Amino acid sequence: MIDHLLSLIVFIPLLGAGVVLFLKPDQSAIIKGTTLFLNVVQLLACIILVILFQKQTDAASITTNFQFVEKYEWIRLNLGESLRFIIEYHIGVDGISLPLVVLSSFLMLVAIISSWNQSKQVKGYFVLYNILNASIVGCFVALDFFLFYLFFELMLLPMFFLIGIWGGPNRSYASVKFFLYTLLGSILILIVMIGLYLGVTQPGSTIHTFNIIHMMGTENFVQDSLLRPGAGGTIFGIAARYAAFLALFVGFAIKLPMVPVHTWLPDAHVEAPTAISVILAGLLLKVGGYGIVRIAYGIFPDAALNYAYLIAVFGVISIVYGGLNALAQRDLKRMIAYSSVSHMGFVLVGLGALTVEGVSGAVFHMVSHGLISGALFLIAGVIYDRTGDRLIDNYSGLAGKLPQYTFVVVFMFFASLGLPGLSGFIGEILVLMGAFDSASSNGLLPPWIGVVSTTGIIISAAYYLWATQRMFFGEYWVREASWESNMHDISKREWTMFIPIMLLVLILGVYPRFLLDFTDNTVNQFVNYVLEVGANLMGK
Amino acid sequence: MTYPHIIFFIILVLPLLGGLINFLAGARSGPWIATAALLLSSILSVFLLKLTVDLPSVLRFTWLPGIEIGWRLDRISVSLIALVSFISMLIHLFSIHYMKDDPGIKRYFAKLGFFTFSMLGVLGADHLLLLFVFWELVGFSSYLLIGFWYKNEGVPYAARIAFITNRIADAGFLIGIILIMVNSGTGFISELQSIDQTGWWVGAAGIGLVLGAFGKSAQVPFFTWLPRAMAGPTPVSALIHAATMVAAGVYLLIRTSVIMPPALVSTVAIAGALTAFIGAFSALAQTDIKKVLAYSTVSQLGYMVMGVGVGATDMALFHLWTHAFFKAGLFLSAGAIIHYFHKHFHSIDGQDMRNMGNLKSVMPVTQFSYLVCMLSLAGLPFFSGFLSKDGILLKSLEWSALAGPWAFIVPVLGFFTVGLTAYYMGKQALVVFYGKNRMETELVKDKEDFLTVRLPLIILAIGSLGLFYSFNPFVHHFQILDFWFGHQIPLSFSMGWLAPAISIPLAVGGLFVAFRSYRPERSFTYRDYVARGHYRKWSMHALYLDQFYHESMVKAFNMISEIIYGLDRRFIDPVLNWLGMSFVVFSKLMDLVDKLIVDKLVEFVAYISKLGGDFLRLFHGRRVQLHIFWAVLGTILILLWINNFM
Amino acid sequence: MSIDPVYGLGLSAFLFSMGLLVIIIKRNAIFVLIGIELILNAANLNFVVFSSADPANTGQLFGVFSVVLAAAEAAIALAILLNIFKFYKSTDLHQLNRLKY
Amino acid sequence: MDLKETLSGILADLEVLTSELILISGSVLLLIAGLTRFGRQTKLLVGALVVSALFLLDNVSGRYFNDFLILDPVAVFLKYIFLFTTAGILLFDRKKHLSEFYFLVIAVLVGSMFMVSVTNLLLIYISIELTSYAAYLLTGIDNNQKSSEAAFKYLLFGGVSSALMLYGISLIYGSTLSLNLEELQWEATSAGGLILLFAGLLFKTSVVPFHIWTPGTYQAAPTDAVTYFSIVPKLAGFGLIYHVINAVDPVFQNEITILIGSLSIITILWGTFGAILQKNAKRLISYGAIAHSGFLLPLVFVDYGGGIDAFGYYALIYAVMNLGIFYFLHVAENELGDNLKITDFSGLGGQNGIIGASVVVILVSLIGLPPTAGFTAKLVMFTSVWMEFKTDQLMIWLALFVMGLLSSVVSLYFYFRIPYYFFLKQDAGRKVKFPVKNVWVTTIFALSLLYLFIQGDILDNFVVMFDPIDHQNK
Amino acid sequence: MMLIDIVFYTFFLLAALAAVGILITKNVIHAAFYLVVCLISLAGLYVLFDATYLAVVQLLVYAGGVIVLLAFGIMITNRSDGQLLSSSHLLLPGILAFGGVLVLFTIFTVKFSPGIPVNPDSDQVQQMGIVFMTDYLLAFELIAYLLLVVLVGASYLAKSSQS
Repeated sequence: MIDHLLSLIVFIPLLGAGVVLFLKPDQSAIIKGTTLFLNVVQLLACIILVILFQKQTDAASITTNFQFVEKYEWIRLNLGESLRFIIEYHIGVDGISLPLVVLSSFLMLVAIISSWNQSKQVKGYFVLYNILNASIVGCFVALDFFLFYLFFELMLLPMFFLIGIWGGPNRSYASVKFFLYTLLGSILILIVMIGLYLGVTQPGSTIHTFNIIHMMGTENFVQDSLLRPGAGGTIFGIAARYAAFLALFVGFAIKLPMVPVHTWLPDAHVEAPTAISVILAGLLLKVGGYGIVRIAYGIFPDAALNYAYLIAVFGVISIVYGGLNALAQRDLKRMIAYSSVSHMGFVLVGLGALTVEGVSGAVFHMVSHGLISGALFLIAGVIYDRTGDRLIDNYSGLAGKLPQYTFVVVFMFFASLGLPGLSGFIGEILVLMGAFDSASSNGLLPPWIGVVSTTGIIISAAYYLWATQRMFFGEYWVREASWESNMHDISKREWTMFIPIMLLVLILGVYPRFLLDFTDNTVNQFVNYVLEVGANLMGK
Repeated sequence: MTYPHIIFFIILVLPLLGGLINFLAGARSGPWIATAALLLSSILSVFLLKLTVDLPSVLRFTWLPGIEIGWRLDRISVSLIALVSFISMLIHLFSIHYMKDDPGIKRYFAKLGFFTFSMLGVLGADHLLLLFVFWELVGFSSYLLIGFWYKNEGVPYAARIAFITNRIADAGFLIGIILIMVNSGTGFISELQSIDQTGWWVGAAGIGLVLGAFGKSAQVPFFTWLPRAMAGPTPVSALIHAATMVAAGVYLLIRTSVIMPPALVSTVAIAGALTAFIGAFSALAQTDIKKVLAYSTVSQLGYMVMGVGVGATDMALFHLWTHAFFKAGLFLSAGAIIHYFHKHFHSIDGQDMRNMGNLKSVMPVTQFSYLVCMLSLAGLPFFSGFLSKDGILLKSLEWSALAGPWAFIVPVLGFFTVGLTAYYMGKQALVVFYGKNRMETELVKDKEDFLTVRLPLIILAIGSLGLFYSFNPFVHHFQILDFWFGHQIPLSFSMGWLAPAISIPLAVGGLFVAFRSYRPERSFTYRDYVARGHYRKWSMHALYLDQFYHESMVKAFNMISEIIYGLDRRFIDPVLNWLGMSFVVFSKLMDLVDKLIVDKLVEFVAYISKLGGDFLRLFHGRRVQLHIFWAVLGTILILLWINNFM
Repeated sequence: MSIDPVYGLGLSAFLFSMGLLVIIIKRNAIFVLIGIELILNAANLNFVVFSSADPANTGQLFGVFSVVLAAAEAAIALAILLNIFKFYKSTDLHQLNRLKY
Repeated sequence: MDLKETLSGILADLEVLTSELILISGSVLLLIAGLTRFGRQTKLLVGALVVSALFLLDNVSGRYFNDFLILDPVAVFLKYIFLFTTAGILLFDRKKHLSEFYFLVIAVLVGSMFMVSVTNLLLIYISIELTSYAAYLLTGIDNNQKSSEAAFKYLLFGGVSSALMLYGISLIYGSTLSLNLEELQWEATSAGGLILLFAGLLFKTSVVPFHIWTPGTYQAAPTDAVTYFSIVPKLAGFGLIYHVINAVDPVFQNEITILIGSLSIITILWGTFGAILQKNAKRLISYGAIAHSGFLLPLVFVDYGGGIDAFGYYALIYAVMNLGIFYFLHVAENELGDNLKITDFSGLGGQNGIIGASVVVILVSLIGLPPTAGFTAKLVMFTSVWMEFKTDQLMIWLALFVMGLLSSVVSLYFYFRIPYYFFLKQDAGRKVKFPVKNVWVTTIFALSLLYLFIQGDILDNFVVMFDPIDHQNK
Repeated sequence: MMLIDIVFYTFFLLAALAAVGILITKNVIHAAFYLVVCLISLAGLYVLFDATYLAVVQLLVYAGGVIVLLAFGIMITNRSDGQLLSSSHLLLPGILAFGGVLVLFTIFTVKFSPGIPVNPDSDQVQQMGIVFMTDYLLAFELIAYLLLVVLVGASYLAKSSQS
């Protein structure tokens, strides 16, 4: 059972989807019960995974660093005698993907609780929900590019319907926009996938493969392939490998949301139901970040080095642009969405720095942002469930009426703006140290990047405090008198959502090595891999 | 985990625990538990002082992979820990009386405990990053405490401004820390001497540290938040905005002045002097009792920073020590007065000095402790304030001789401020306690509760006497400094006598002028005192610095809502000018770009595909003969194309 | 019997074009059918002309098949025409526009 | 020439055609059964016919009836697809004109079976005419106003294009004096003749410029007939193009490749952009079918080894997809009435979630997104185009690659309008519940598409039967 | 040899004029008549090109069968008022198609290098008969099946249109 643990974690939700499919629509209690139970089982499996995961492996390089690897031949197709290719069901987990898997399983559990009183078409909702769960976890564990792409696309459909059917007023516009943006990204990734699999063969045979690890090895490339390192192939003028990296990067940056391609996020969040925007902010954005680390940086380290500065600049723009936009928003949820854009800018700066602190900061920030932004959207959900309105200016002085809610909001707002002692601060401090350190150690980023990203913490303080002041302090006043009736404080169900997240944020803030011990070894190898292999590939 | 460190952790955690237990316990017994916890922690800190006298104990642990941080308990930090916990205990005691009938008392004591915990953390931390963690927590707890009465108008705004100003300064501080950690390899304060100070980053790091210190200790560019912070409860102002938090900035400068380049140190000196002068000047025309004390705190902090700037770090620390006592005393007496007015004359504004008078008849003990602390602040001999302030002034005189022609401004400002301080403190004492009662109704006789009110006042008053430190006021060498900085060879100033010779006449003169214009029989004129006249208005509004910030940065935050709301409805308003406007416009422009360009792109694609659709309808019309024609035409074209190859 | 085949081919090209012209211009369905017959005959003529040069005479054989097929096509066309007449009460191609979008 | 010996040779060749003969005689039986009371069991009879034809179809290849009939694995594979599709048609529930309908369906089937296995000019013409005439009759069989009008238009268009083909054949015959394509020399009249021959072929496979008839006919003809037109004759047409090209292959020039490449690009774009505006559901799917012919055409043209395998792969998945989507439209028509607007679907998602989900899977497959077989088909197609581009460096292949990708993205826009209305739009009154049988059949189609994706290689050993027929050098 | 040329030219002109006649006339019945004239002249041409068998088949099938069919069609569909439909619509596309096709086909015909005509064998009929039954057997059977299909289909459609 142990060596099939990962497959178990991926396929439990699919089992859930199957079971829910056969239940009758009106048995909503049983539907929710099974989904909750299976998700708890999945979380337990993740915990076992964490226990058995060896922090310090004696692996030589990033490519042999994976644990719990499962590899079975899945599809073997041959197109004429010159092209035979094989697709494998190849999954595994290492220091970078383990935290994200555990995070996704945890947030999925929280989101189930938050969508507990979902009454509209419950059966359809939870079938799609389970499929979404499986595809997200699948993305984090897949080591075969085709399998990764399959899960990457499989994520798209449930999200489209979940936003489209159960969303807010003009949900159809938001879901279509979300779908088109992410699909454009995945087309870019598809092109590179085709280019890669045509170029890469299994070591010692002529069978083409989708295996990411083989793609990382420079010796597996076929002689005449366009993307072979050092072959100097060019498309429309720029080097093929660089063009491929850019395509991959843009594809994943749309998911990350980097600034110029982020406009789908606020609309999607505003329209999505609470539980779904928790998952959207908590997990889908991380798939983008993980994709950049695992695939874009992994397969094209030379291009990563070449464009590190550009990536960091875009990261900084995201930080400042996201912050400023959050400052100008009237809707609480839209403000939180733009704050996510700003926080993901930090991840980009961390990845651009390519120092050990920078990358481990980026990974840590992804996990902490997942928790914090999940909680923030639950907060927006709480006020939305009570009054159906999220405009900041419609409320004032809530602290008096809802003291517990105010405590949670202040806790989460300060966690998000990076108050030390909470996890947001650790991510930011590591990324900033990475940014400043890279100026001296690998010379990729100039110091001004670090300075400008530090201003990010000021802007985030500004919009969070301003929102708190307008909504929570001063005399108690709400726009419609009708809201008075259900202005009750946080219910027991909502507390069960907030307590675990707040505990985790506090623990990760006070003792971050609880998470960093897992990622430290892999990040070291990853940074060495990218710097060494990238440098000599560029040199060639 | 050495033995001293266990005790330190107990001291550290006790206030936090006290706060939590009180939060859970009832409104009656909760505050006492919290105060008891503080008492215990102050006793323990004295005991810890004895332990770490001979050798400082260091504890280090890896917090983040590759980054090692730690605590260091040397004489200075432990003595300050003792000071903070002692004063915090007194404040807790006083708060029991002051906050007796306030509904949020449990929340108040929890926040106070959290503040003390984070302040002790700042003092104990050795690594800059760990210091920064507690530094931010202190800022956060001050935000909570200032905004305690969040219902009153203006309070939440004051809290937000305080936090954001601190946050801006802390951003610079963070950059400084990271530069040091990254470039020098170590972030430990104790190892700062050993790092080589070549390289561009040392200057920048220095500026960062100074920025952080100035933000927290309310120096010139950043001091506007302190008067506004008076909106919080008075014991809070006493503890945080007088004794402890604001001193943290000075503590940081003292610890890290080692690595700062000389040019930076001299600018610090000038800034300190300037702050001292501006603080004193602004305190002249204030009518609110707490505002006067707030500006005086700003002025005294200016002295300390000046002390560090001129190289008298030992004197600056000593002034910090003494200032904690008498300023806390002054604030607590002001608190007692406000509480008295709040209890008996509910309608009248308890903080406005204009309707006070002859309070000595009603509150003898408060009047006594106020008088002692006031004299110590004014800097009369035989009082602790005189000793520390004169040390700084003496060093500034000596420093100005060496530092060059323009340096004389520092001592001049310093001495001039002594006079101003004496004047406004004298005025306040006379107006509040002596003269006739300015209110219509008669003063109610009410005996203050001994334990919670009188005891703290008395203790603080005694603390501000100069006896503990040295009998002879004119000697410039004190055992306490030896205790802190190790044995010092007494400097033989040639002009050792010059500083007291100038400062004592100035102080007495100031008091005399105050007496002359506000002596008991003429004090009735103060009733309708309005700041007319040019210099009074400037003083009343603290050089309009606050208004200036308000207009540019602070108001920008408020204006954001109106402007953006305006922008949302119509195009950018020609009214925009000021720096603040570009800040807002830029963020709104981003939003517009978001709406205009990117969304239009989606519609454009749909339009083009529609155009293609219409074009096709032309072909797939209804008349089949037309279809036949197009097909035949297609074939003809293909044939022609093939022909020219044949 | 030496007739220059070019004339035959010329005639077939002419007949083909005339047939096409009739099909496109005429509004009456019967005319269009006649047009189709014409162009099929033109193709037939071509076969005959070419088979004169072929000893195995396969062209002529193809012609036979093509005539039979043309007849079959005419039969189907008329059957469908009857149906159309039942619904539209006329053979005017302009009225055949029920197939809107 | 000894008469007796040739006759015995012909008799020997006959048993190669056993499945076709069974079908023809069976269809006659069908007619007779139609008259008697066995009328109700016609479907059963047709099913038996198809199954027996399947068994008798053996994977033999060679040249029979002195080069009139040429069988090769491609032809056999396509025949398998045709028989599967005919079985698929039986699933559609039809009430009127039962026996005549299936008689004509079998006629089209036989015609297509011959189309894929001949390269003799005469037989090409006859088999195309047979398929076309049966198709015209099928279109007009439900003699309501719209279908007879569509039949007449279809006939006119078909008549002209077959006349053009006939003229082309006469020119080819003129230049080579023989009906065998392999003897074709590459010079003026025969080149013109070949192009005109292609006119007839392009008509059958609805490729630009001979595709204009498709939307009108697909909209008006009965849905099960339309399903049949969109699969069997079209794939047969591609099979025929493949054989014709292989026959004249040695004289082939790059210009013809560029011509066919640009034709397929125009077809793809025409189908994609035409579909965007459509309001009628069947017209929308017909434009989609045009786009798919644009994808199929280059595959028969790619001359590197794997090309025809990719064609076989794509053809089978195309058949399953079309059967699925047209079956759904057929079911929807029975419930919602004729002339199906896309907006008529709004609000159905509520009660019948399962059929909605399976329609989504089929549409996703038509678009070519991963979890369905459509993605592997497109992947295989793009790979072959890429490999072809690498071998002969013609820019047309790169253009085709890019245009194909672009149209896949745009195709998402119009294909997803159906589920968009199905799920996202609310409709006030109408309570529509699809009968369970239809729901199950649609789900089977959807599941088979998912299964084909997951178990990609079962197709592999099917497709591996191809070893491209060895070109006899002239 | 003059006689042969005269006969050829008469048939040639007859066919061409008949085609023009079909184009010009608005009356369907005249058009049918012109078609008959054209078919007969073509049959004559076939004889001249030694395709006597085909000429006979042409006369029988076409002149006999198809024209009769057309006649029935005309009689059924020609309504009593005999209003003649104006012919000139889609003139421009027609002209364009006509010109294009004419030019192209003449190009092909001109480029075509005709083979040397072979004098005919003794009797084609017997030779054709054998060929039908041996080499072209498959085509023969297929055309038979096709005719059956058309017979059934057309009659079914025609019957249902009457009911």
